[in-house]
Amino acid sequence: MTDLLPRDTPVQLIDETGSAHADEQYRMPASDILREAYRMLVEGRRLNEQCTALVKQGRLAVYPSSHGQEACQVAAAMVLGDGDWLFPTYRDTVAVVGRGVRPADAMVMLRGDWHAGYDPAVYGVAPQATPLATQLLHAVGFAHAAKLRGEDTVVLALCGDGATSEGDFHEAMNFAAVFHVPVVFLVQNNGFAISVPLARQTAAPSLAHKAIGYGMPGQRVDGNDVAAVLTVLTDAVDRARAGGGPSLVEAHTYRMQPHTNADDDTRYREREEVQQWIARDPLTRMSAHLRASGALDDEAEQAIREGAERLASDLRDAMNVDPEIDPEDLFRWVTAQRSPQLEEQWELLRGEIDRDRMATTEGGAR
Amino acid sequence: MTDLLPRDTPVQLIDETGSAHADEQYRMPASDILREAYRMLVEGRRLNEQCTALVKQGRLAVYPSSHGQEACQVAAAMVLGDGDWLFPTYRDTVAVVGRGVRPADAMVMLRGDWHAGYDPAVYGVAPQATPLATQLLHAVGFAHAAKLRGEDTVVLALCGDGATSEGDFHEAMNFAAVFHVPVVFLVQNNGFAISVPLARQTAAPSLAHKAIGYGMPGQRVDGNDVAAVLTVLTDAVDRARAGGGPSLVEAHTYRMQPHTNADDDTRYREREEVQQWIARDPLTRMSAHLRASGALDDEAEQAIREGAERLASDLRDAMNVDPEIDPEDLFRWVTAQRSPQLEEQWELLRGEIDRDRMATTEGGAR
Amino acid sequence: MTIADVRATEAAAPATQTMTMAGALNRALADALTESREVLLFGEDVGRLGGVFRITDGLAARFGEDRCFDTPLAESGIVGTAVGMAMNGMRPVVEMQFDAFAYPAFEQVISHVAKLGNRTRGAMRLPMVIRIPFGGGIGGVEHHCDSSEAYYAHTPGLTVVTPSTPQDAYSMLRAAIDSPDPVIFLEPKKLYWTKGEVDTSRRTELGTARIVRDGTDVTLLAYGTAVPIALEAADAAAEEGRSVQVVDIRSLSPFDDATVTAAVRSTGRAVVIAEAPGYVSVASEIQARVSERCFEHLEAPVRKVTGFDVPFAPPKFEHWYLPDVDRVLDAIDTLHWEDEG
Amino acid sequence: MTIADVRATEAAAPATQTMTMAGALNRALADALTESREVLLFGEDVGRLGGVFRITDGLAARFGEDRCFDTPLAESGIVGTAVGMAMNGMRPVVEMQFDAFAYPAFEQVISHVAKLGNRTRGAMRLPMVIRIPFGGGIGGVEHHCDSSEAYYAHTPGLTVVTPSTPQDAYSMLRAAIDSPDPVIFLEPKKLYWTKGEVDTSRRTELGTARIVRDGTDVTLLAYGTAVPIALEAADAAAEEGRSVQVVDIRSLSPFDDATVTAAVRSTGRAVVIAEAPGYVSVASEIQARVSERCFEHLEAPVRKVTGFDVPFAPPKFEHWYLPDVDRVLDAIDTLHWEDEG
Ligand SMILES: Cc1ncc(C[n+]2csc(CCOP(=O)(O)OP(=O)(O)O)c2C)c(N)n1
Ligand SMILES: Cc1ncc(C[n+]2csc(CCOP(=O)(O)OP(=O)(O)O)c2C)c(N)n1
Ligand SMILES: [Mg+2]
Ligand SMILES: [Mg+2]
Repeated sequence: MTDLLPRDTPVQLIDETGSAHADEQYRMPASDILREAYRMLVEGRRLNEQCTALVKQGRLAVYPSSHGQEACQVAAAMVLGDGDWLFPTYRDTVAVVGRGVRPADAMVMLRGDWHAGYDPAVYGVAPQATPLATQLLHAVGFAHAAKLRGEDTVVLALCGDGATSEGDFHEAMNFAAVFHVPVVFLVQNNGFAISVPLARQTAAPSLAHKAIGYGMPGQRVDGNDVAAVLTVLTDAVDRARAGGGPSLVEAHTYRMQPHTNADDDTRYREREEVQQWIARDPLTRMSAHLRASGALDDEAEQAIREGAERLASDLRDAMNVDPEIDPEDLFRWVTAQRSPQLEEQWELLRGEIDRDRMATTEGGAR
Repeated sequence: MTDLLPRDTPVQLIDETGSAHADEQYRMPASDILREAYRMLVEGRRLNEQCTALVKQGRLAVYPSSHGQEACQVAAAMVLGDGDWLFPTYRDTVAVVGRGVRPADAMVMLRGDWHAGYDPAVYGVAPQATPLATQLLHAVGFAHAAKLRGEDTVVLALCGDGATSEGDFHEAMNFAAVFHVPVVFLVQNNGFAISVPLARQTAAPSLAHKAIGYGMPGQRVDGNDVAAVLTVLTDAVDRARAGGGPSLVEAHTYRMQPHTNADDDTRYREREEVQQWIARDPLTRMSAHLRASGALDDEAEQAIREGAERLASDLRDAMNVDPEIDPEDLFRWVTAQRSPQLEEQWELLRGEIDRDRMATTEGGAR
Repeated sequence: MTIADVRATEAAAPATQTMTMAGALNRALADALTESREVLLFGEDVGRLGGVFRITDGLAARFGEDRCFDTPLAESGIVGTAVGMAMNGMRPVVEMQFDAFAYPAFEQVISHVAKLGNRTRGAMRLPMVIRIPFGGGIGGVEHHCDSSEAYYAHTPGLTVVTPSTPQDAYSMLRAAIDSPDPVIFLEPKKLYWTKGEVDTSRRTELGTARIVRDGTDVTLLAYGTAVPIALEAADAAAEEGRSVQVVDIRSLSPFDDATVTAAVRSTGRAVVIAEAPGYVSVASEIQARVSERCFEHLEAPVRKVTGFDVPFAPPKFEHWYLPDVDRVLDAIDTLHWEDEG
Repeated sequence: MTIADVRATEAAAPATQTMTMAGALNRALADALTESREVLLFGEDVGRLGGVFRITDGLAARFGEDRCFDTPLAESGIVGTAVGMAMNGMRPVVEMQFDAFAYPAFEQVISHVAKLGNRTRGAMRLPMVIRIPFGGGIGGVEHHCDSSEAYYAHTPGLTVVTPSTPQDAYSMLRAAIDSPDPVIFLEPKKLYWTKGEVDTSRRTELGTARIVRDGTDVTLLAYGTAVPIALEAADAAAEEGRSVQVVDIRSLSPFDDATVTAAVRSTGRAVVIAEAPGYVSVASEIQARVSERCFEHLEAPVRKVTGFDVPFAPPKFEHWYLPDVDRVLDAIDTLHWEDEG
């Protein structure tokens, strides 16, 4: 029974210096997988930086960056197959893009063009969820439906350390375990829920210790070690696909930047702490490791950087074009069939818009 | 850390035959305490039977009986001191009465006279809660306030196995642990939430295994062994009072009767199962134990039975008197100061009542 | 003025039977389960027990544990997982055990059930039904008799309906399950055991009101448990020489303005009847829109007979709290009649 | 017609200062913490960070971690523990981070906060305040701009208020904290940074509306973010020769019928303005009760200018969604003016 408990220390395969450590339970991913992971890490980091820049330039309303958490993001995207589904939060843009969503489409909400910008079914990616922990239940229901139909879909549901305090987290874990559905819960424990540190979130030995209370295995992993996250998640996904039920993975990581651009993290954490985590950066250690093992040289690194730059400049280009906004969209999607009330209300708005347009053309006022 | 985990088997001090078993951690309560517990068990059983009878006679609208769970009820009442508080559910009438509330006052809700019938502050007993698990948060807040004021109040919060699935259970456990407040959570795991068996409620090794996920100790106890429940709860209450924080106790027990009189338990459980639990009845084993140890003889038993009969007949008498119902009460307690709207509405109702009264006197119709 | 019940084309020979409302709901669920593999029922005690009101009686046995099953006791969990199921091609029909016990699911209902279709520009719709027994009149204790329709009706994106007859219970539940959008299906528990004819080939178009009784002097606008009260009041008023029209609103959102406006214009007087507390209620909305849309036609202010603005009454106070025939007749009496003294 | 601001007797010399609404709220909390040991503040990020809107800025540092503190991230937990604290003699003031993030606490609010005093026949009252920043106009993404007042105002037992000026923000929050009953205190976040004079010796009696501007032709009934719009519309209408009265409803429950009815009777015309979706809304309630109570005095139907019945608009659509001056002027234009062509 205590095999449901996590280890005392998080699983780590590659340490901060880039050195590999053998683990008796978890295997190091193959080197081509690690190189691909590194490529995605670099792209993810670049995407985070680009988006933060776009906010400063006023092209995005807000961006909750996953700078520092890219190992979790990349691993989450990589471990899923085509038929699988990801249930991400507002912070998981890099994982969403990792699943194939065009960066500009992932930016639709943050840019204010609409609430979501990609077709979930095309990518196997649910809309990014804002109300904390609510998406975990959707993930469980989604997986349950797949299980009932006998499909082998696996669902990976993401949330933060803060979200584990919500009632919906509890209910999702419990439903998943009781119905034994193929869901992997990945908690990115980045130490903070906006300004609130983990100690105010839980008194538990670790968040992964919650798993046993639902009867599912919990595991802890160094969330800045992409190799470790990959292997632990792969293990969990494989188990889920094989009918072994849900599990909980807690990844210990750190949000290197403020909660969003609107946040001021100097109010609640010491610069020293932030500095310490720079040494644990998921990119540096992977690059060191790959270079040491000969899997990455200057040329390859160069190619990866160029790919990331292309991604960034494509995004910039896309964000410089203002999309057409159609006011009727306000009424178009509320229900499949528009109600007479919404028809009336659209008539009202259309009248106003037409009048304004005329006034503008004629130079008149109201 | 694993000292937060419960034992593999529930703590038991007195087995089904009445034989005592020494426990290395928990001590047998003194024999006068056990005799008092037995007296309360007998009274509790009698109260349950009387209330069930009152429902059949139409004097009570509904009664969720704790028949079979009296050991938990009695222990919950006994372990608390005068300044302590109990947060009970609809099923915990016996515990409420154990804290000194007049049975007839405890019956006000079930009789339909009002939503609650006693002054919580007089007894240290919150109103019996119906929405599941919600009262656990009240208990935590109550304890938190006491802690902030430096008082040594301990709060005992009750809920059922089904209620552990609610989000509020999770949030209450977590707040209690994070703020390290003096609350003891007692889950009466009676195997069912109405018709739904425990296996549909959780896949965990035990409900007490949830505690470690909050960083508090969890323990399991034989819920039909009043000695065991008393000692485990006392331990938890003492710890809480000494500043040791909250804990979770899971008592394994059984609801011998339907969920309420409105329920038909033949639809969802075998008679055999119910029969098996009769052998584990909390009263029989205590009586056997006390008689074997010489702490109870026929005379004492007789006195106890008579006390229980008096309690029952007092309740019957009280329930035979129809209380005065004042329609204005509908408007009296909604807010401290009655709003003009409620004033208007009471005027309307008063007009109707006056007219009806006149019509009745004059023998006229509307 | 449409009596908008439509005969389902796919149905075979008409199959009219006398049933209780509970029976009609059970039959609607059974027929929906039979017709589509996508339909699933779950909630608290809906499996072996058949629900505390027995609406799902026998369905787990007949359709199997995979299609009608009990969940852990957690309403947000029930609604939240239903959202996920609907995202993945199912048509979940979930039961909330009582009105007030749907509140834990409120965030899921408001932030997701109501909004996911809009959020994704229709890329995902949520064909799901949340069944909620509601209202009083059964002598239930606190939390068992709330009328919570205002919370849902106020929320854009939710279709909110309630039947008052076994026929509508059947036809509207079938239509709700067929709907591409989420439907809050409120079941007036006091009417569960009332009987009526049910033609299982009929569907009720959601969004439509129903003229239940014709009349020329005043229009009573009611739904749920208020409909039988309105009908009784209409009979009583007839004895006093007033011709009373009764409309069953039945679709609380969207609202059938066409039928209601025409009805009230035809009589010039209206009383709205509903059991929920009246303040910021569905009844207020009806009073407001009828007052505005029929302004030129009104002989008197639109009145409203509702529950008081107090927490639902304890059983012994219920008869004072609930709208009744006398209170409706009193309201009718205030409508500025020409024949007044 | 009462301007029901009352000067708090216990206050020393009047202390009038110019402040933002956010500053006034912060000051009200600080003054309440100073005056009573029973007052406690908690919620998400209200401690060190001072809240995402900085309403609790500096209070944790000044009053200590025991009196102003962060909780785990769980709104039902926040409200539920506040209930327990209030049961045990405290006066908790809790913050919900944004409107839509109060929904997880809905069950606690509806089933306990609103009902515990009534349940216990007043043996326990709940002197607690739930502060909720609400409404749009700030370009916020989904879930950050809901106007959720209808849910609360419909619920018997809750006092629901919203200020539109720094003075009311201060005076009403102090009154809310002093109230023996639970108060839902809605803060129009768009107005957080508007400035005004604040006299900290003033209290606003909850339950009272305020005549903000006198006028004789038409009455605008508004609250929250709609008040400045109403005032602007009144100015614009004045240029067209209409004399417009503006009432700040500010107490959504209970409702100040006396002031509102007298106001509308004096002009004979009314437009209700609010940002929330209009269906089954507080605006509907006002429209309904004014239509009924002022029936004989109305020259035209009562109109309503509200948000559309759609989920709150994405930032780029906000300007179409929100009521604005033009829409109010259009509504005024429909009020059957004698000078009409
Ligand atoms: C139900 C709910 N409550 C509050 C918020 C506001 N909020 C947004 S992010 C956040 C902190 C979340 O922390 P965590 O779960 O650790 O995720 P992180 O932001 O660190 O990735 C809060 C309080 C929300 N989005 N939803
Ligand atoms: C929030 C909520 N949902 C549903 C109910 C209806 N209900 C009342 S008791 C009950 C079963 C509770 O089971 P458990 O917690 O095990 O307690 P027991 O009745 O066995 O003592 C249910 C579903 C409720 N009271 N509150
Ligand atoms: Mg975090
Ligand atoms: Mg139980």
